[in-house]
Amino acid sequence: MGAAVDTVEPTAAVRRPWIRRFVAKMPWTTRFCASWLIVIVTATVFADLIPGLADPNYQGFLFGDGATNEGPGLSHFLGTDNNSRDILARIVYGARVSLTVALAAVFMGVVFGGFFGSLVGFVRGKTDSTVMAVVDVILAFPGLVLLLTVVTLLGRRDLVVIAAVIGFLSIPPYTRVARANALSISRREFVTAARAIGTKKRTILFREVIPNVLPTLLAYAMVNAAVIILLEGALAFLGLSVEPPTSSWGTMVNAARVDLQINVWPAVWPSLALVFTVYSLNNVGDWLRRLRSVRSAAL
Amino acid sequence: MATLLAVSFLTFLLVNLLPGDAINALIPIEAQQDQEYVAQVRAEWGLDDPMLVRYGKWLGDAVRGDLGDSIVTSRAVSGEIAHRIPVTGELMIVTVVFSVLMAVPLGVVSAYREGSRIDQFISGSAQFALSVPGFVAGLLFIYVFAMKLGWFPATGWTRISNSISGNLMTVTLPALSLSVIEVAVYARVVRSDLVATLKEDYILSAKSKGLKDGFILFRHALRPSSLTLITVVGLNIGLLLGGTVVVEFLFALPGLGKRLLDAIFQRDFMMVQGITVFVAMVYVVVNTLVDVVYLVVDPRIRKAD
Amino acid sequence: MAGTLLEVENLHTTFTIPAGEVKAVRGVSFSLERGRTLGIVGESGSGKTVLARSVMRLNLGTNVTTTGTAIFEGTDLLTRSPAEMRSLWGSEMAMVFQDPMTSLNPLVRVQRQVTEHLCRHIDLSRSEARQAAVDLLKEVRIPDPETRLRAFPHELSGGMRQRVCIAVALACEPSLLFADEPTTALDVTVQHQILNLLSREQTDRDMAMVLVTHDLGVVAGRTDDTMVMYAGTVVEHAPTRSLFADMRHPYSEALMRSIPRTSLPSHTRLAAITGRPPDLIAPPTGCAFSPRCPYVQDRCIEETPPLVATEDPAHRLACWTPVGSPEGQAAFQKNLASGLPQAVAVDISNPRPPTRGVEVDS
Amino acid sequence: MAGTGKAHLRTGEDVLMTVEDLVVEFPVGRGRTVKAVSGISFDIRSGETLGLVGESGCGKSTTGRAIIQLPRPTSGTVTFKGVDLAELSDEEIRRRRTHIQMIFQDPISSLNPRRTVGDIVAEPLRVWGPHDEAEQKGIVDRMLDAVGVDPDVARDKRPHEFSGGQCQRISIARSLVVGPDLLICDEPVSALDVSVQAQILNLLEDLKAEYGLTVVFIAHDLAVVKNISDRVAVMYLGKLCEVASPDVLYAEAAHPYTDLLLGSVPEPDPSVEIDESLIEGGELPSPINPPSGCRFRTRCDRATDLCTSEEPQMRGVADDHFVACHHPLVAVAG
Repeated sequence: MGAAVDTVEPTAAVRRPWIRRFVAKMPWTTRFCASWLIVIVTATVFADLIPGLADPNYQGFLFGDGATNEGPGLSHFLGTDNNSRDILARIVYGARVSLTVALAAVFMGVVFGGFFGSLVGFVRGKTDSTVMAVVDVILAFPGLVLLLTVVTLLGRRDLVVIAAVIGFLSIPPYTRVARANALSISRREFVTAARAIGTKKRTILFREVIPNVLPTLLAYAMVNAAVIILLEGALAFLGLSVEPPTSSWGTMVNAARVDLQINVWPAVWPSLALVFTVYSLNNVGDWLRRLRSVRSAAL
Repeated sequence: MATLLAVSFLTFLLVNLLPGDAINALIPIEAQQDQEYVAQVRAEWGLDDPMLVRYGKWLGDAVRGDLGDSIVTSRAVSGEIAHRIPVTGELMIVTVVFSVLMAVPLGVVSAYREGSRIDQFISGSAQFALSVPGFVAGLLFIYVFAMKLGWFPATGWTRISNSISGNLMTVTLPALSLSVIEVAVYARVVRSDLVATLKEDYILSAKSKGLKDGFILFRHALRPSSLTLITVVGLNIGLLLGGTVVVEFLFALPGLGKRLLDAIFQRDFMMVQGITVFVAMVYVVVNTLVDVVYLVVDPRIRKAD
Repeated sequence: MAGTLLEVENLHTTFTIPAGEVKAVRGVSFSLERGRTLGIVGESGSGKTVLARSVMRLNLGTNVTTTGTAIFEGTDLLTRSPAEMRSLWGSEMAMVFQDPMTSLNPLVRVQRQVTEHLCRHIDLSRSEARQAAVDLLKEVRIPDPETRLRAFPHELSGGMRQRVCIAVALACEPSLLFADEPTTALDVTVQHQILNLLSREQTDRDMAMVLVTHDLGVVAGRTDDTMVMYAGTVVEHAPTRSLFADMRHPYSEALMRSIPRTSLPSHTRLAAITGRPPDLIAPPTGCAFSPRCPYVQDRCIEETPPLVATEDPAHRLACWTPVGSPEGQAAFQKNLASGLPQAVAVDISNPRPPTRGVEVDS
Repeated sequence: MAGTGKAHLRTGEDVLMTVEDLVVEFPVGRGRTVKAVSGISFDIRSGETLGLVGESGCGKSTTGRAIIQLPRPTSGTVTFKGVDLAELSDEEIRRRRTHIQMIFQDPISSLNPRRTVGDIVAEPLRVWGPHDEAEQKGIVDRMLDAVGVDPDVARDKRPHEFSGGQCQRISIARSLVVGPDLLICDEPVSALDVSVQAQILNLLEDLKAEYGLTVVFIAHDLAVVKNISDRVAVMYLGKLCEVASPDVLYAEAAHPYTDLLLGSVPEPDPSVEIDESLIEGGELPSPINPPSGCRFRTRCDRATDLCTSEEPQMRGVADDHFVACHHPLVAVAG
């Protein structure tokens, strides 16, 4: 009689490819934002393949050299800056800087921060207090200040260094997020159940704890990537990001500031690119988070 | 306290270990031919001592409020900091006060009418504002309000002691530029927290007592929600300090951030060190204050401690 | 008997969620006289809490619609303006919630929570309000009320908190009190005290009370009438004594037989109800209990049985094949013979060795 | 020794586990400790179901976890098949995990939401073998089947697609897959609806018979405990009050606390007289600073000075009926 059983209904719904089901649920703004992100990622990756774009000085683009401070037009879609460089080309290359830095931050944050955070949240005790003390110290440096110091004193300011420094600085906040999550997950009964079965601690960490920390961490990564792009923008604006002539959106805005009275376009376009990219990341990130909270509320 | 000590030591370590010999800042390259002179200057600045010894000396002075002298201007670092605090301090206070005053009503309206058009509008705007960095907002404000309309000066600073109205004119645009993101952050925090609070049983219970919505909103719901706001404001101080660097640079304000930037470009390591430690101290103090406020506002924590 | 206080007719409440419309309450009618106690019993998802909140118009959110009528003291609550409802809440009708931990504001002292609505409904000075609060806490038997007034909720035990909640509800002498699972979050000895307190207050004040619970034991000794709910509908509604003496609906009976009781010997085999409660987005056609009912017939699946009076006019029932009736007996025998799992499962007169795996996914 | 005595402990070869003077304390800061369990002793025979009953905060769940050494008890012995678990190293404990398994209160929280049901039930096999995948699958399927979950439907789904009752079935399957001797059930049905609760209780009875399990059943619901147990131990504030077989205990409670508990259980029978006298709140004292002597004395109307000064020891009042009380409600035999 023990087998008085509930039936599990198989989902009768037609299984559409997950990507289409996913997109179908998006509001139109989010679709737009997601498309924009895809566009700039593609543009960045394939930038070198577009004829004329590979010129490090961004002088000629598609339709040849331009004059200084040209307005938007057919030969240079977004116009040229005060060094007669094509703005569209520079924006595409600037995207490369922004995205690389964001990627580095997310990667280092998720991998190292995620691991350390999950570890100390799971084992607690002395390891926990030590690691968190270090994290607190790094966080007590105001981000930008520490960055300024490190970047300047390193002397070299190419993309690798910038990405590495920002990536390193991203570890502590991820550690915090991961630890908080791992703490609450470790209190859940399935972790106790795993221990009661006799699973080794290391296996529990990798199989039970980390998979449950990751989704939260990835949702955080979306928002964090936006913050990092803003940070790189601010650094570049101060002249502390990648060294010219490599273009970066912040550098472009700063350079255009001088001639604001004459020609606003060189300031407008990179600003728009920056704002819209960050907005898209926030928008898609928020949407993913909402999706997740709906799902976890259904649990 | 331990955090501060660690911060100061790390700063010291960073500043001293990384390339870029301080001697370059002290003596022009041409003059460095004179080995004897260089050695003399090195001894004078204590550059020959082992790093730990120098750190010990510096720390001993620092606890007495002496952060050393700038190696570029030879003026006391602490004096320079004190001289520039009013600018950065005013900028930050105006920004935080203005942002909170703007954000709380927006967040409350948005949460109270969750899902309505007004909520969608406020939430959407906040999401957008969150994406506008200070330098873009600042540049926009300069272009519109200073260049086109001419209402405010584009750059510069008037001290309060010189002219109150002039001071207000110069603080408005920088503070506004910083506020764009801050308002968005706070409004989102207030909204999401209030939305959760309004779903609590005790709100339903207050409603079942026949209390008016406004009363419930402000007496019952807002207080628990304000706890998160306080925390976020505290944590954001660090980011805001970074933001002031950018805005001070853009508006050419004689603040701490601008000084730090200059010091970095000049390799004025004493100055960099002093300002960083000072800023870290502000951060730690603010967050301690947040904990204290928390203790006052939330009786549950008071008991647990 | 002072006549009818509350008359609910054909009440429907629906929640719109992304997955569809959840029909939480589906056509409930009942009436309650002044000074009487009605117990509403049901499992989670039966709609009992939603029903109570719908009548009180306390369903939060914009995705809820309630239709039907709920006549309270001569006027329909469902057509009242929010301001009119507000003047009724707390003064005429009050509610005690399930979890005293969450239904008191953690940041507000007990005194203000007990008196803030008093001051709104009746004009009271500060000292009068304080005195009123002390009296109320005494009334609900909270020792040392003066000290407790200054306490925050977290400084009180669960039982004390629920007493405070009751004091809050009683403050303005309501004529109708909804107690929504008031003791579910409490320990059994505390539950007993709280239920005694509620019963006494109800009698002393001649207040009508609706006691919502999942526990048949709670309604048994403390209510005049009992209403059994399943999947948003009332399946049986009768005076409590007559209901427990003669359970007519298969669901009521099954519920009764599935609970362990201290009066039965150890290792008494329980008659478990097979299957699981229906999906309220797409409830089954006919009787909602039919997929799990040992007495089910074709008619049960095709036609929804109405809630009608039995031989005893006070005992109302919604079933085509009631327990104890000849049609019910015949239906059960038929199902048993054909090996219908839910019928086999309740046939405890004929215990079999445990089988496993066989009845999966019937 | 300030324990509650061991008069109720039995000897003989069929005793599977004996817990003696078990103490569990947690630090809560400022040098204070919560005395969750303060020296309790009990034993369990092979094939027996021991019901551990008491209100929240009495230490019953802590006791259950201390038996499986998660966390380890502060002091006391847990002798399982002649070996004291408290003496073993972490690794030795880990190797013995298959012998004692546990089922938790919240069926949803006790399953990892990110893994499939097949995966969850197979996990113990991954640790202990057999390591052959086909063999594992066979065992998992048989186990799921035994707890009444269709393996073909459930295998590739995640826990959130199941109801609470089904999740509890799945976690029972996970516990039994390693073939334990002792199963500790920590409030396994209190999160479930009454109709589902009956299904799980019946299932546990069936599985117990089929797999020859010994069960420690922890619950706050007296009716549930009576239904499933062969022997019941009543706990109050970290101490044992009374031990007896359920039919005896519920018919003639000897401890005033047991009597209070039983009197508070709402019977689904309107003709049962309700004791209306209890309105005022007897409150559970703080486990940080429990009363001296008998811990129940602050709520007991029979309490005397003796109860304040001296802790009552467990003693027999009838055959296999033991009580720790200076003034029991029944005459002490012999």
